[in-house]
Amino acid sequence: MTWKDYSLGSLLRGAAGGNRHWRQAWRSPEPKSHYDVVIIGGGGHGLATAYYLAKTYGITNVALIEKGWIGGGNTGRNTTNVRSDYMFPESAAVYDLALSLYEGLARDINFNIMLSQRGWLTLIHNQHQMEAAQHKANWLACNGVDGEIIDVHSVQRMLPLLNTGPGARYPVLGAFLQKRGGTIRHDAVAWGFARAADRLGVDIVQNCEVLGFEQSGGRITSVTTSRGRIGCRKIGVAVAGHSSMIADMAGFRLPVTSRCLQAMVSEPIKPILDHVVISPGTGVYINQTQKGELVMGGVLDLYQSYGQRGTFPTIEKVVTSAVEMFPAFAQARLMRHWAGIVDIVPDSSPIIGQTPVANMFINCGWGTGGFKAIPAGGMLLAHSLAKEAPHPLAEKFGLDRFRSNRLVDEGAAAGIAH
Amino acid sequence: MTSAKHGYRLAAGGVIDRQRAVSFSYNGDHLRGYAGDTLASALIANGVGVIGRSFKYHRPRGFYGTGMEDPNSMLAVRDAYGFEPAIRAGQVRLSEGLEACSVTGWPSPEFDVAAIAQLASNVLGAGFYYKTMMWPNWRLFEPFIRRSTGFGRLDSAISRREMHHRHEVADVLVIGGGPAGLTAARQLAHSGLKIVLVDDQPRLGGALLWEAVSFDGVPASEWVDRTVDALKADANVTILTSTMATAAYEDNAFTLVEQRADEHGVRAEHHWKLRAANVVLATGMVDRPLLFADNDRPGIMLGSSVRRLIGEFGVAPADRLTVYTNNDSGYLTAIAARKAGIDVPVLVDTRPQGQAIHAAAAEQSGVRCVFDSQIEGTSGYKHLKAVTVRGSSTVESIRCSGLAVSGGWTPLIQLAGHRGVKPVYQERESMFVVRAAPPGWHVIGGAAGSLHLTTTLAQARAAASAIGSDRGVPMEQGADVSVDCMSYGSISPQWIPDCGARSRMWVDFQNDVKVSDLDLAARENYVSVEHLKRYTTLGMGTDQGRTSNINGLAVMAGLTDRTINAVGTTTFRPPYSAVRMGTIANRRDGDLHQPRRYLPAHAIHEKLGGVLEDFGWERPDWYRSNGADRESAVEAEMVAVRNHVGVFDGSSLGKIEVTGPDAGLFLSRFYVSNMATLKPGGVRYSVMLKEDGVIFDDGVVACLGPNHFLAGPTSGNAEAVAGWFEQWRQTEWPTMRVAVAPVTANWASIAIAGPCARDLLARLEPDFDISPEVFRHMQVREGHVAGVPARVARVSFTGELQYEVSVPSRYAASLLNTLLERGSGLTPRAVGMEAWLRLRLEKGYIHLGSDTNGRTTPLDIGMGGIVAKRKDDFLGKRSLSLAFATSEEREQLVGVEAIGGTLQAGGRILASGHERTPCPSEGYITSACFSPSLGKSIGLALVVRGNERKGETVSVFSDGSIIRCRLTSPTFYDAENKRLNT
Amino acid sequence: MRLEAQTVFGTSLDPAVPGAIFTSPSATLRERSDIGCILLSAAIDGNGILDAAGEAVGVELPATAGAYKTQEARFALMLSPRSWIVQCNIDEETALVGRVNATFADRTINASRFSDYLCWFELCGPDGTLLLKEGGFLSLERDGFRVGHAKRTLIAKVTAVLIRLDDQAWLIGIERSRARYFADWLISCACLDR
Amino acid sequence: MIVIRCPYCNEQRTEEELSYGGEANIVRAIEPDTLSDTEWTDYLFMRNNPKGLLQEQWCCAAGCGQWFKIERHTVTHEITEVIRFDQQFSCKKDS
Repeated sequence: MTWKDYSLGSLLRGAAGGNRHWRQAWRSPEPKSHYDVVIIGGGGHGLATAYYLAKTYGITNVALIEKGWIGGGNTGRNTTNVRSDYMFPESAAVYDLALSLYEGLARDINFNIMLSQRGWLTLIHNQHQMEAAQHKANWLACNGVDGEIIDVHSVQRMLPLLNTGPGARYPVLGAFLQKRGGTIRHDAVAWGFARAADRLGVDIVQNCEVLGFEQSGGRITSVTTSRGRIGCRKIGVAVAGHSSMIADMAGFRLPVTSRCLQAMVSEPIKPILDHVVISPGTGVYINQTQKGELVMGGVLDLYQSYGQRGTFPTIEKVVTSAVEMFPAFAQARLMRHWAGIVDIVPDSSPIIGQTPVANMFINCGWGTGGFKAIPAGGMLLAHSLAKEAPHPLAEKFGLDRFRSNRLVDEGAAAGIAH
Repeated sequence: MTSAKHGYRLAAGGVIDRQRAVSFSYNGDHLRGYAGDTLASALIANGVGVIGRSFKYHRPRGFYGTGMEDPNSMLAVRDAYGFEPAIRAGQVRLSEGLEACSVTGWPSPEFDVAAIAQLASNVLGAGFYYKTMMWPNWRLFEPFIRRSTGFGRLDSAISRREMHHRHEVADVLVIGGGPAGLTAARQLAHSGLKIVLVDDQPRLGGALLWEAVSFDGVPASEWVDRTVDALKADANVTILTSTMATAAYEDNAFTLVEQRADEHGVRAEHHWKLRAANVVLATGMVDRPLLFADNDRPGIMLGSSVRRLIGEFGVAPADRLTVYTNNDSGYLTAIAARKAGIDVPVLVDTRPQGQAIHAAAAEQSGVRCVFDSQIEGTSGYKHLKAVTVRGSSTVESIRCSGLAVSGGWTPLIQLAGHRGVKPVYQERESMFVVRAAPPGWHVIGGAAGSLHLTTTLAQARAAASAIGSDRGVPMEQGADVSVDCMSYGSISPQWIPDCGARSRMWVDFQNDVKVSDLDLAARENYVSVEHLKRYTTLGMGTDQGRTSNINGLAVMAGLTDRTINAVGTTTFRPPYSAVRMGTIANRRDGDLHQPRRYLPAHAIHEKLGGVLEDFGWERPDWYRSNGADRESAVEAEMVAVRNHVGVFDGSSLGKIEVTGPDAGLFLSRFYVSNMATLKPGGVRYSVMLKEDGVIFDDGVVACLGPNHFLAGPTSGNAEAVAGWFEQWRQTEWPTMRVAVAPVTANWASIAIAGPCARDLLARLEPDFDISPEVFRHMQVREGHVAGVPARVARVSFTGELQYEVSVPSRYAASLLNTLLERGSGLTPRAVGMEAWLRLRLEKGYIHLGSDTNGRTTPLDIGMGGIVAKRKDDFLGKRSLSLAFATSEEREQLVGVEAIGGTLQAGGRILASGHERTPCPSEGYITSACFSPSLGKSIGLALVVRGNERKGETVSVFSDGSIIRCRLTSPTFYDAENKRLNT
Repeated sequence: MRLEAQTVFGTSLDPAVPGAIFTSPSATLRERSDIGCILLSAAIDGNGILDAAGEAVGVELPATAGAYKTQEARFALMLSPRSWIVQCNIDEETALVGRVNATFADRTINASRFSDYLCWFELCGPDGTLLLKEGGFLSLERDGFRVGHAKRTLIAKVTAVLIRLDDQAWLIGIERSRARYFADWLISCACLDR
Repeated sequence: MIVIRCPYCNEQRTEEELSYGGEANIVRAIEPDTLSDTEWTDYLFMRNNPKGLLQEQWCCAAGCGQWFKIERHTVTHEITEVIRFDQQFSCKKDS
């Protein structure tokens, strides 16, 4: 396809010409009065939905509307980790689809998302966790997803700075390793999908806030926005922490509460951590970016919030735990901490598909783990929008599961947070 | 090292102590400075010009500032107490023997081979990496990129700095000890209010330490001393110097980092959490750079930094200093330089002469001023050699070794930003200011954009008065002082110069972001301020955009025809200045990281060779005294229980007294079994559910007497269950006459189990009848054993005759000792967790959290009959009639026996007809062990439709291999319960 | 036969200073194993029964949080609107529990043995406040914790019952299993030179 | 750091001393058996999640152990009302 013009060759040509040949990565069109599909939310999931809607389902008369700037929500605030070591087959299928799509994404959308499959290590601190890890390894094998348990010596080789000594508050017996897990440059996912969707004809409309809906016969006929009224045949929603507000405007309720999830980085230091590590003992996860910053995250803040500002006790918990795990990190300096608003549902599994409004479809509930699922979330919501029926992989993730209590609770099954 | 045309020490001046020389080293060279120097001022005084290299193009970098705004001077620093892998030289106070090393440039900042990257600078423009390195795989390129990034290497040396936590409450927190903060604090002092004044420098005074100011005709330093003395005279005033207010949070909570230094370095760090009713933000402002071609050469420095170098440290940055400004504060720099004997060939003002209020003063001190002029370019690679000045009709080249620039001022309002304040751009002063301060805050002085000291002092007095009247305290009326100093005047910014190549104009010196990169970002539609920042990495370095942000977004505003307010700033995120992670972690390492909980008989377990593990409590997993290794010891412990008697410390088991007329009814609302019908002396096992129908906890409830129950939740849930009871009592059933009292730690519970358990109990001389026909299984007695108050429950987790003896915890050690010592002939053994869990597995009792998971209901573990019998309601019951609980896919608890091979917990049970993975699976082995009593490998499993599949043979996948197993009843041992009823 | 009682720190007391877990010029920490206590829990509201309960234990039960009532050798403080700790000599615990439970046969107020639930520390010395404040604010109000008052709060991640005996002396009740950790914490705060 | 003055013990408590109970005013039916699946699962799962004022319940966990209610803004985190559990909020919100 002609729009795939990012390459070393074009960089060299551009350099020779003063870099004046580069086009807009995506346009900023005025919204039209009517679209086949309006997607609300310019984060990773919304942008991926737009892209797959155009690419896979051939629907291109699409507007993606975003309150602020694309990728400005959780897509641009997360700790950039990806993995697919989920146990329930239905979860494994979704997250593994996401990881597989990520694996081919840079070339698919001609944008370097810097997928770095450096390996995801879940430390094992005690016998109970070891049994849980064994169960997980066995279950993943049944699901056809890679993952293995490595012993403490291998862990020490991979993480030479890890505190495995006698003074460690959390002893290390080994780790669960998913080699395909790793990190991705988060902004690149948003920008790459935006550019690709734009090139396929999708209108990306930023600074366009939803103010309400006009409904008729149980269907939404148009979206009232800060940039005017936009008519639509179908509507897709992918707004993570703000899902309840959209649902409110459309007249239904969701089992969602919005909470702050914090993340933080240190000042950049020379490479010292080559993998992504999570300690179930503390709930803290760490990786080191290409720029050398240590990126850390941990548990949710205590209370419901749309504040996008974290609270210090959580920072203290995360930093203290990171230093307990890696005593040398005491010397690194915390440079910045921030928060995103995540959409927490009772079983920490996504909600994808039909809402009580006939032509509105939703993708939410990813909680703390939405980034790693972006391509799959987009693909599955696009399918719902195109076919008005759930994608086979999304059947168990409908909103109706909260009526039968058939939850997909990975964390509960694992006995540890995920 | 280098010639004197670089920096040098002035013969006089500064507040350094010239009597106290301090020796230190830089990249192995031994240098000298003075007490009172920062590492930056000492290095400049020693003529160090190139301090590092930029990130992308490895351009030579010199000191651009003297404090934390400096994007360039990251160094590794070691003092007597600790090591900083990378810190700005301006943030380090010189100490004896300090060692500093470069962290950028290889082999040295002076000569860096990677500077060759500059040749490819057109290719390496903004975001170039998003457009390439996709084939075959980013992982191929990543290692090269990673190796080139980062400042400094962590080392493994343990810091000797002392760490403390401090928590404090104040009426007023004054942040900044300059003229504004000092004035506000001085006026609030002696009012009875508790005031905390913090300043990040070791010496109070702020800009008064270096600006030419006098108060009532005397030098500012005297006013500072007088003010500080007055503050110190008030016991309610706490002055924290070398203390950075690092972050502001809700409810006016702050974190502060206080450094306590001696002549050898930073000896201690105190991490403060401070909450204040009122806040005075008096953090001042910093100069910003001007954009022009080749504005990044070493030798170019912010004007305010030049004045500070001269005034505070007695250091000249160069012997021949050009000044470039778009506002009146540049004149202050020129005049200060002249006074210090520095040659100032020219002052270049972008504005017309009419605007320059200090032009005459500058010319009087011998400075030639040119107006309506710009610097078009500079020359010199590792050090500035000359600048080209373009006037309205002239172009001249000025030879100089230094260039002081002032492109306007940036108030330091980051802390307000932490609270969600959106700064507003004020056109007239060309700066972002706080319009709506957080509740209780007063922003004053430079932080409020004040450009004249008189205004600053008035703002400080007004803030103090407002706080005083707010709090209703008497306030000393501060005497008006007459201030003699030069105003910063006015500004007319010109963001993008109309001459010079944009690809040579640096906006971000650390990350090598140039105007041409912003051009490219604008062309590619990365025009939102956050996109701009992320795409170009503008302001994302360790300086967090202190010098680059405003210029960057002003340029973007120009490129996209928007106002600066429309572009907006990026959000200020805490901390204000990077904080060592070790400072935050402080002393919370090892055992202090998370409290450990110890059993009351801990010392005895240690004496017995107990291998302690953290099960929420430190509990013996097995005892070395029972065997050489875990397996043999565990087997010996199991055999002891099955054949004679074992002694197990179950003290961590929860104990909650539930009392009052409605206690039984209350408990029956939680448990699946009806506890209201329990008679005094009776004990009943059951499970409790959350409202979604999932098992939350299990355990026994004992009825100790009328209206008096003792609930026994699991060790791990003891506190959660007590909280759960209390929450329901308070929030849903406030009229029930019931009290909930968790008393777990008060009682030590030692279980004795085995055929000889009764004999062993008898040796404790209980003062009640323990004969089997009187004290039966599932009964409880209160009385005395071994002469102390005791509660004894006859319950069984092991399948054997078992008593759980509870005594006040102070007797735990003695009880355990007595049981093991008095048991002669009965050969009692101490039994650890592992043996205990295997014994119950043989019996088929569930272990909560192993054999149940977060989706297991009582219907899944064979308690459906009990649920069906309950007519009244209990928590979670309604959910058991939802589709999920009764569906065909439920996993139900069964036993499994290996047919050859060894079972392991976690093995997946494959769907029938499947023998290799990947394939569908239908459940898993929840617990497994080799049973010495049965001589085979057994386990429990949660299996889809398990109840109807007993007897079926299944394949279990575990650790890469498949073994065959038979599904059975969960009870492997003594199905008739003869043993526990003996 | 009678089992031997042992204090939490029974085996690790510093022999140099009898009863002290640590001592420095500015602070001393002791275990007060002589202090016993019982826990009163009321199943109903109402001040009427408070008087009766107070009579049974020999000290008035305070009706507000933070108040610390003393009467001869008995001390009472409110844990929650429906529960109180009554301090007594450890030998009196059994008798006090018996008296209350005899007074309230229907257990509208129940007395539980509580001497072994809490480990009581006594912290004395000019640095006492500083040491405690390493673990938390103690009070978010300026001068919010006066002499003669009690408070339940979080210190160094564990809940503590605190009584301010005088300017430089505190009684601190810590759940027994966490007492060793708590002492370790205070020692680590005190060991460093300020 | 959220700070709330507990209406029972009258102490100001930091969030570390408190536990969070989510939305207030969710009342359990006296006879859950009479509820439809929809009504019951509404009670179980559906929650108010406004961007604005939210009435919620907190517990003075490390203090006096009492549950109380507050009204709090979910963006600014400003607390507009704190009441004992058996009291009514002064102005009932619409949702």
